[in-house]
Amino acid sequence: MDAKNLIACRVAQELKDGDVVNLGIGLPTLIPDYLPEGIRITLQSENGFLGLGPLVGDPLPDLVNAGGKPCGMVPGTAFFDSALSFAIIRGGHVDVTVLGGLEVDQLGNLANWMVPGKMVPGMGGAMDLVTGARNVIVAMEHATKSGGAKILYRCSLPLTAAGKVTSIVTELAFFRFIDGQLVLTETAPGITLEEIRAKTEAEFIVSTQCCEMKLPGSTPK
Amino acid sequence: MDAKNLIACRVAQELKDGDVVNLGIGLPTLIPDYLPEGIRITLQSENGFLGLGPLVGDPLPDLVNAGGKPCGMVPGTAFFDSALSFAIIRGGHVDVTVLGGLEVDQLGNLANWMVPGKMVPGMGGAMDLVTGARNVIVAMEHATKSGGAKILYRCSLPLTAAGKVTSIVTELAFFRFIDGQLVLTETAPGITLEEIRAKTEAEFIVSTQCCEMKLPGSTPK
Amino acid sequence: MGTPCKRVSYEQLRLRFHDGMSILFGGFMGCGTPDGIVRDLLDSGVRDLTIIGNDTACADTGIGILVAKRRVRKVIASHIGTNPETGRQMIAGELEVELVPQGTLAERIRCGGAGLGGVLTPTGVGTIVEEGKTKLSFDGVEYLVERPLRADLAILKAHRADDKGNLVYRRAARNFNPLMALAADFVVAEVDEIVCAGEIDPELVMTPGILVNALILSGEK
Amino acid sequence: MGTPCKRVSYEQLRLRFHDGMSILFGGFMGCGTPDGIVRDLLDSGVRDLTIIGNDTACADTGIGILVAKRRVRKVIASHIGTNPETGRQMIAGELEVELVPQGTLAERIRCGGAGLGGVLTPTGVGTIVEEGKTKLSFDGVEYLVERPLRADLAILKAHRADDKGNLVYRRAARNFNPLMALAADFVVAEVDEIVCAGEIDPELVMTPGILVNALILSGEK
Repeated sequence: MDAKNLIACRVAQELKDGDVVNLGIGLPTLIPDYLPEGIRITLQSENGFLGLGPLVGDPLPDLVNAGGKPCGMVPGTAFFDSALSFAIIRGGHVDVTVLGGLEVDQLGNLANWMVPGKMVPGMGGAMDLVTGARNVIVAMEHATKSGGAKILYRCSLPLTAAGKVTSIVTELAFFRFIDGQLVLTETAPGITLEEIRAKTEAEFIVSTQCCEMKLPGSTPK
Repeated sequence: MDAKNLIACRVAQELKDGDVVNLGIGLPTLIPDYLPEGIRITLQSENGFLGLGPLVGDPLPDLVNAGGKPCGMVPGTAFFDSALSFAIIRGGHVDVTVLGGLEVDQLGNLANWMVPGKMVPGMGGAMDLVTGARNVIVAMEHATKSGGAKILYRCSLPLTAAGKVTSIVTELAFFRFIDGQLVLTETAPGITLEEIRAKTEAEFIVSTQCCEMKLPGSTPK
Repeated sequence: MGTPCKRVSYEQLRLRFHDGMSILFGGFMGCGTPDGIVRDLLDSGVRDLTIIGNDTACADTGIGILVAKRRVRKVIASHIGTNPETGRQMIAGELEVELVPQGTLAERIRCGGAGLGGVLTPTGVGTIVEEGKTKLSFDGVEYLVERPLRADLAILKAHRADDKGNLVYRRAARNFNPLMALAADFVVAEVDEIVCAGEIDPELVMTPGILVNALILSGEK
Repeated sequence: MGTPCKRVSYEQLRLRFHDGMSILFGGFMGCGTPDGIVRDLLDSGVRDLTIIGNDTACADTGIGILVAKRRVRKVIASHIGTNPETGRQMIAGELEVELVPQGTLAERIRCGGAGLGGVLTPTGVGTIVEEGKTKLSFDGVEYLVERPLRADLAILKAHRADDKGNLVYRRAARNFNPLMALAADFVVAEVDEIVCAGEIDPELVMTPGILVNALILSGEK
């Protein structure tokens, strides 16, 4: 399993039956492939529906995901406008949001929407998702392509939201914010604590229950 | 024609083809009977629809007006929730609201929702209607049952809204607020200026175009 | 919420009732109020309730019976004039009543469900409604800051549901129901019919099922 | 608006276009954007536009073509990353861009249409989004006061309309359209089909016809 699939697989194990989940574009969209048997989640799409499913057969007109790409829907889907979509998001009715990050810091701050002077795509729905969802899981590769730390003492990039991240899942480690502290709770198979420390700038506590990452099965459904 | 029907008849002449109108309970509900030929209005009902019509035949389940009474609907009716209903009202999408008054004063203040210690029914939708509708027509008998003035220098009862009334129609007179001043523009048939002055506490200007009230036809449709 | 059907019995629902609880109730003069649940609240003996909704209907209809039977400690509503018991108990000092303009009530409940800290409304400026409230001015216009409302329980009335809890309201019975579906810790809807997920057109869903914790089939008791 | 049908030609619609105007446009990555009207805006030669909507689509889709052809002076949107032209012109100082969190954008447009002076949102607190904004704290939680947005013109895309202008959107094409229908001085909807009033189920109407000034039949040009 490559890094992305490993991360997606681990995040999938965090989801509970009945959870309402919003998945960011990219890596998080791999997560449904790794859901454990018997776990059914409802996917929220910020462009205005609950019940997002994989595209099956020909695309239906005006049925697109938040990336604008054709998608499917499950029985019991509901469509609505952007005001209700974000009332659901901001109002705490989304159990889990999973999204990528450029930087996360030990205060639970996330930066993932702009690199000043370089890349300013806009925050889209990310600020509302991170502010409103009950659980905010940042799913990202542990370090930058050049090997720099992304889990920092303090974010340097403009924030998406302050102090809202609840977990960080990388191909090396699983961190949770517990009582405001960053805690390492799992290490990926074959990864040492020393390697994680070397690639992490943030100060973190190692949980007394820290164990190897649970990754049931191996291949996507 | 009695006082109430005279008032309703005169108000009906104020409405323009295509107007969206909200009618308060009581006297204002008589207005549709007096609409001139060719004038079609859309009635807004604050409990959540546009297209209120008279009850024809048996009542339909859950089709009630804002007084909770069974009513009808016209082709092209739309139902919605209370948030949209008042977005329409507060947002200026209702052209005319017609409602009764306990007191109106020469600043355009209206009091019609409570008499402290005596009667506290609540404001219902009246405060939003008077704040948001483009034209606020107070349709009421000119004086109290005991002959006291209701068009005052200053309201003594708790206000419904401050400075929002655009016209006052009684069985004696038609007043408009023009550039912040109360102006008498019409007198009812057979009514003298002296009689109106005697029954009105507010100071008002008599329009140079003040004329007898136009009351086309006489019997309701 | 991944269970096959959200339908519950009154017995199961009663586990959610407790003295002193706050309840958001749908309905406008009884239309759109879940009469079966109201009757069960009465039968359960629960008391000291805070009830939040448009009006207190009549002494023998809708939510009004809870007032008449003295189960209510506080009412937050826009109108109480049609239930003489509410006014009598209020004047006797036995019942606390907070009167809120109808459009403001809708917005406050909407804020409660949407994660918003409040709205700025012109409604109520210059009236006793502004007492004790923060005021803000922008571009020469004054607004009241109106704060969110939430409750422990929301009781809704819908016409149809699917087993995932997606709701469709009928005609004017929609009113406050869709707003309340987001603004309580536990949300139950009394419905006339429950169909399988997929049998309600996704465009027609007015309240997404993820917001609804339980369904009561009307007249089931 | 009492005319038999609100359908207009592009020629009639062009009378509403002028240089420097502000335009609310429905759509999310082009889905729910009225492509015919956008193309006519382009053909009309109108320029210095302020456009307000979720995103600027791609350089050759949806509203994106107006940006690519340099007809736009200012963009207010939540996301511009999919249209490289928007970012390029912004960085070159040729185009003003105001980035707004998606949920906040929805609320600001909703306020503009609903007569509200703003909303209090936690989204953006602790980020650069809060710069220059009024902040209020209640119960220890900080909120930004976000102010209304309105425009001269709103351009919507719906699937069906009746001749009174009642609109039904299809699937995920609803998004911002219903909010924008209240927030502009003139509202035009491009639709795939126009039926007689009464042929759309009143429960299914998503935007009441009184809010819509004109209809363009899709592909009519």
